[in-house]
Amino acid sequence: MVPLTWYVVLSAALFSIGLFGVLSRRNAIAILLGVELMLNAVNVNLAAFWRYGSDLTKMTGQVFAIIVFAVAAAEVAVGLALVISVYRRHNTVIADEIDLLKW
Amino acid sequence: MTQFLTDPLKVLADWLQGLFTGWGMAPDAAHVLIAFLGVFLLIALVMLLDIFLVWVERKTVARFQDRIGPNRLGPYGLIQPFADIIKLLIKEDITPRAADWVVYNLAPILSMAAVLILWAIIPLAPVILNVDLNVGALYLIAAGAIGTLAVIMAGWGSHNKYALIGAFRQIAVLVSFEIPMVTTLLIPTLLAGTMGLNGIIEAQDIWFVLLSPLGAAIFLIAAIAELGRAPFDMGEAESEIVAGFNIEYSGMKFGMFYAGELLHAFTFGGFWMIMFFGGYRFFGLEKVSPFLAAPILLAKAMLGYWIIMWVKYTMMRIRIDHMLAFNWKFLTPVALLLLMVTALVHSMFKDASTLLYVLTMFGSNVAVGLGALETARQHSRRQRSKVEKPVRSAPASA
Amino acid sequence: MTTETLLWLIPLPPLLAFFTIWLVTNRSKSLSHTVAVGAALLSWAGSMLVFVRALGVEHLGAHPFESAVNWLPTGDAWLKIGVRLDPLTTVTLFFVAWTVLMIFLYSVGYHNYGQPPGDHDRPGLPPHGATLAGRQVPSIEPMYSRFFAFIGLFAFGMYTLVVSDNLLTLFVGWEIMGLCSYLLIGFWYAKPSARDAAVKAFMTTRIGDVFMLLGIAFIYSATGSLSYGEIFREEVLHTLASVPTPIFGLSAAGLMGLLLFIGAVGKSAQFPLHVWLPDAMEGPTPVSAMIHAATMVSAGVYMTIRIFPLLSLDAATMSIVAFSGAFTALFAATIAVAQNDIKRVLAFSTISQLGYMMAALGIGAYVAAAFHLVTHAFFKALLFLGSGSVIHGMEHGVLHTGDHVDPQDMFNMGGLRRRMPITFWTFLIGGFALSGFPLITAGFWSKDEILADAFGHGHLAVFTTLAVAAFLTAFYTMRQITLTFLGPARTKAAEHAQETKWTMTTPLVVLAAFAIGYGWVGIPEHFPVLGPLSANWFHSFVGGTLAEHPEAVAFSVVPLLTSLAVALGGLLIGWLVYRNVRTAEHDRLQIPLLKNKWYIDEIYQVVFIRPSFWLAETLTSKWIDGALIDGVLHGIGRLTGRLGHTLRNYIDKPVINEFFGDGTAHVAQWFGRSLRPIQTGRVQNYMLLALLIFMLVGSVVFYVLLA
Amino acid sequence: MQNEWLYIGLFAVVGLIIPIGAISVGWLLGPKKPNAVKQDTFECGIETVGDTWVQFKAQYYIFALVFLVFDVEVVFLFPWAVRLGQLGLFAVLEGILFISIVVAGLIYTWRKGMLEWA
Amino acid sequence: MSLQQIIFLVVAAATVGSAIMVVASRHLIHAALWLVATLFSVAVIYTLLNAGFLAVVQVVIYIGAIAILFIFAVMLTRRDMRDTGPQHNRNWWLGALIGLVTFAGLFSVLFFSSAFNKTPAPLPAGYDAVSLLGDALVSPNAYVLPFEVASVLLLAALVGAVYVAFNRK
Repeated sequence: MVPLTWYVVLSAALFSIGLFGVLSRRNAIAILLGVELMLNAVNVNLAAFWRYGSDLTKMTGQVFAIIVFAVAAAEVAVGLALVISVYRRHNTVIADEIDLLKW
Repeated sequence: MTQFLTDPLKVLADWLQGLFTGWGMAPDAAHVLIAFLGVFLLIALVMLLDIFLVWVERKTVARFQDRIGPNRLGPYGLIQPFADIIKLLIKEDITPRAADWVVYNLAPILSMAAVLILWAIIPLAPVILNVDLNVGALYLIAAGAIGTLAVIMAGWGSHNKYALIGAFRQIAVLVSFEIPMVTTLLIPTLLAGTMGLNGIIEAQDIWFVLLSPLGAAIFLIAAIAELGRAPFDMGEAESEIVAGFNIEYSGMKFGMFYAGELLHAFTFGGFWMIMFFGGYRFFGLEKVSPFLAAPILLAKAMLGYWIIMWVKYTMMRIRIDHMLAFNWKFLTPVALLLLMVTALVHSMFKDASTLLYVLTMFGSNVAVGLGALETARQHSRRQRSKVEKPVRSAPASA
Repeated sequence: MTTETLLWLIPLPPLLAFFTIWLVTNRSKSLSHTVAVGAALLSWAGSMLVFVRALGVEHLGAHPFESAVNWLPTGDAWLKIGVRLDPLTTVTLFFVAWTVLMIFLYSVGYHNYGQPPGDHDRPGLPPHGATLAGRQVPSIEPMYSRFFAFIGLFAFGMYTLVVSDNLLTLFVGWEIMGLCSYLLIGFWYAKPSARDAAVKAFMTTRIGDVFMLLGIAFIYSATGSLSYGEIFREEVLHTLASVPTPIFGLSAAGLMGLLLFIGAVGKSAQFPLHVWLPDAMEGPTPVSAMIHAATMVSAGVYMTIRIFPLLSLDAATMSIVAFSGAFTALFAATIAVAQNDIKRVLAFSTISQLGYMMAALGIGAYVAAAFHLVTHAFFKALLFLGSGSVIHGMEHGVLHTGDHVDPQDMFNMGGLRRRMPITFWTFLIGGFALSGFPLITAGFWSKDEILADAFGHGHLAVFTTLAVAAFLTAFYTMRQITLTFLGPARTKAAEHAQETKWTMTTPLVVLAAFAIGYGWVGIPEHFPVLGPLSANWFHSFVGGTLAEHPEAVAFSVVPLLTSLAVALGGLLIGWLVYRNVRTAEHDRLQIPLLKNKWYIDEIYQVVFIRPSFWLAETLTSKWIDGALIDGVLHGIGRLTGRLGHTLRNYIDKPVINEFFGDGTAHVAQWFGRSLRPIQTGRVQNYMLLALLIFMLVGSVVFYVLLA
Repeated sequence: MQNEWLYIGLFAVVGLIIPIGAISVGWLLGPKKPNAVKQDTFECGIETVGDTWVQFKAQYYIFALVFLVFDVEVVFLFPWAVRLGQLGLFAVLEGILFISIVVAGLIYTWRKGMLEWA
Repeated sequence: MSLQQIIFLVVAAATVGSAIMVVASRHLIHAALWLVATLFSVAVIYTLLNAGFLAVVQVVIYIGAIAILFIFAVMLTRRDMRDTGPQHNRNWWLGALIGLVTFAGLFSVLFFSSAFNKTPAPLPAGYDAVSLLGDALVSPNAYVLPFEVASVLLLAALVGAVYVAFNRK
């Protein structure tokens, strides 16, 4: 059988890749893609810990995973909406050019 | 011999298992190999059925339109579809220069695969369950998601205005109508208390269509939209955007889309029957032998398919805004309302006498349906009156 | 219905009223106030029912009504929330219910219900009055419904805070009230002063709340629970008292108490966080009464009384509380002497009275504090509503005469005694209660008990301070009454002032009744003559809240005489001094220092606000970024440039230029480029920086500190 | 391991192999005489003008948005529906509350006129 | 090396590879499609964990909805669809560094800790995760609160996003 370590290492890798994407992509949408990767990494962990947990009748892991799904959906919806409205106003989706935080 | 009649797959499987292990193969590997063979066999049969569907479709449409249809090749033109296949095969395989090679070529494959994997969970008979997944209903939607992906890949990959527009419309329709479909899928789920298709069939001592006729109707409508067939064929509105997302496709790739659509229609007919019309069940006949059960299901599926065709060839295309408005402002609310009502009534009356239970369920469905229609009628009447005679403000101070 | 269920239900009506008014009825004024007052009435009825039932229970303190439900799964345990009815809750609920109901009723009249809409009234501004048949009459508040929605929410917050059995829900109600005070102080948001006042109030209380939240978190982490029943158990308290903390060598209990107390300081406007309260007068008067008398500021004291078992464990904390309280009492009283705005006087007197309660708590006079909290709530609400009534009458006069004098300046009033008799008598009662007029008024008993405790427990410093404060209180109260009601009218507006409607006078009468009568439930039993007549019900009842019942202090004649002296003396002197002061110029007490509230605001301006601006603009932006970083980079550039210039003769030019000059220039540029993102508003850079720093700190902590 | 998803995997594999096979067969049998016109973008014989990726209406996004939300909602509802029979009225009411909360969003969108196509 | 392990390694490789392509590919649409690939392989991972429900939900929500949303968004912000400029900002190397450090740290912690080196208990017979999930979601002393809060979250997301994206000007 596959040891738990493999799963957590896999999710760690996913997470780091997503982090890199978030930090270094220029396009705001691409940044959101990175965020998705990170969320998936989290979910893999949740599922894995559920499966390898002592008590399989405790569904905490899966419940949380589903909540994460909902959160991801909300995050994408609002995030992309923001990107779109920013694009409408400033006609760009390049994160470097969106420095509204300065003001 | 009798066992072969009651449970052929097991017999075959045991026999092959013995055979392979006899050849000195590891039991596991043998098992996998057998499974593979089984899957391959099933899918081959499905493809054959698909080819046959081409003939059915052409024949039916001809009849609808008061023509004869294919009748030259073979009896009733039965050989015709094979001719079509050959024609498609020997066409030149073109990939437009501007297209994105990978995406463009991946699209038709995916759209075919999305349909084929649906067959993984169809229980053909009590003993031929294929895979009895405990999340069958959602699996159906998941496969649909792959199909959606295929459409968007086709539209974007072929780098063509019409294709892209078509794809976008198609997606808008697909995603919109997915909601009422899933909602109505929830109804058999909660009636049967499981998502597994076989469980749903087992639970249908009373066909669910009696318990939730409205649900069945909504599911059918949504399914037709999911298929992107008339009256919901926005994606490939020939008269407006030539052929929509598969405009750039020719030869076998187009064939894939085409065959995929037919098979998809047939499959959805099957699912309709499984969800609401008791699947392979037919007054206990299915108990006798799978050789009886599977044909029952296929016949039912063919019936559903025929209804879908009937709708397709008798209705005209609906404008996209009407279509979406219809979905979001009518179908979805009604479906959700129906879901709530069904849940309530079910949990209240499930322990009552069967007759009462059935009557209340049926009655509540009818009530919801009529109420919704009435509301819609009032609303549309108001709209029309607004358009027809605009209210003129009386010149009081003039 | 069981008492527990009732407790759960009490806060709900105002909340529902809020949503109903906000979502449904905000178009219709009459519906809105009907809903609001109706809701208040429901809660009031519920509270009274609960109160009566509570009286029927023996040893309520020992076994209170409690019910709790699971709220959040924390791991395998649950964070519970619930309701609790012990004596303290009971008495608090009593006065909250009454005052809230009265204020709701009062608001109807105060916002000119039934008057025509104004000629040029805008939402966000006080009504200016409308012309009706050629005469100027008051006009109805443009945002009438909104006001009732807000105070509904406010009442919900208060009820929640009172009935809750744990610090979490208490804090929730607390914050709801914070929000509402913000909304209500800035109710006339078109007035810049109101806007600023709202922001100021919000910010100032936030400071306190942060500490309070810290305290709550500390308690939760220490005890793993937030409900009073859990925290105040003997063994828990014992452990808390024994655990030391690194801060000022306070015990854990002391630190918790202190943190929570700071929260209370912010909420009940104690020095040094009192600055928001006077400005909060920008709100409509019912709001002032609501915020200052009945609910919000009392909430701070209520919370402090709640956590008294925790506080009392640490002598240091206790003395801090005592002295800050006493100081505030005196300090605010001195300021109140020199204010001319009728409402500001009351605001400062509120601060000083709250200081009284804090001081009482600080010296361990648990019951006295609670008692004064209740009585003060009644008569201060009465005073605020009375002042509101006065202002209202004055506005009427202003509109009538048309000469636009400030209707809140006491030097524009005078002689209102005849114009508005009901207001005058009720105000008089309230004022005497506030200054502790002997024997009949409630204020006397509560204040006297505090003084007696202070004396009895031998805190002479506190005692004297409070005595002086009491004297000043009586003095400025009499000053206010004299200026406002007695003597001849100073302006034409005052002459044409008019008594207000029944919706406003009824609350005054009711509250006046309490301002007198409520004192009699707390007459100390050792008091000559009266003591034996009435058992000290309040003391025995509320005292039961604590684990060990506090015994009443032995009667001593000194504090009694003191309070008599200060009260009567203050009143007398006040009257003598201001009997014939016509204008503000003749007032000899208009000392700038007092008038400008000891320049506290200005000090804050200088000490906190300016520096933060300076830090942002000059230090960070100009010096560090501009001078330091750029200076370094340019320095390097210039240095290398000169170096190249001197060396050019000896070494091959292109090498030098290529290598040193441009090379280092590039390096410098590169430095600059990669340093600059610190200033750009790009989310990615921020995140990058945050992560880098996090990793740095984390590794340091992990490998250096923990290793 | 006996995991039914193994068979699903097999189905997926075969389901991919067959169309790939079909298409590649077509590629083998078909003639290969590419020329510029054949490989050009097809617009009924007219030269394509301008950019393919035209700007799309925000409406598409709005609909996708509503769809996304309801999709997630449905996912929450499936376990609920499965257990409904055993859980009784309380669970039913929870589910109804859940649905109605999300429906409120639909109504908001509708009332704001964001479901209109034009 | 059992069959399952082989499958896992293959899928994991696919996951990581496609994930890298997501953050690396120049073309946004390709990035999105690669993301779909990643999500799909994650779904397969779920099936390996016997979390069939999660797998299906993953496909339904992520591939069926979120990926679509992404593609729509790309199409709506058209100007950058084939922007040929650099796809990574100036401090991409810092990002890479942080990513690597994170991974190294996590790896060193996870891989060498014995706590994770365990194999799962076999599923009990007739184990139905979905019905357990149903119970957990609606039973009052489990996760009914998150369940309802999720609906509020969805409502907020819908209203907020629609409002932001839909400024009629």
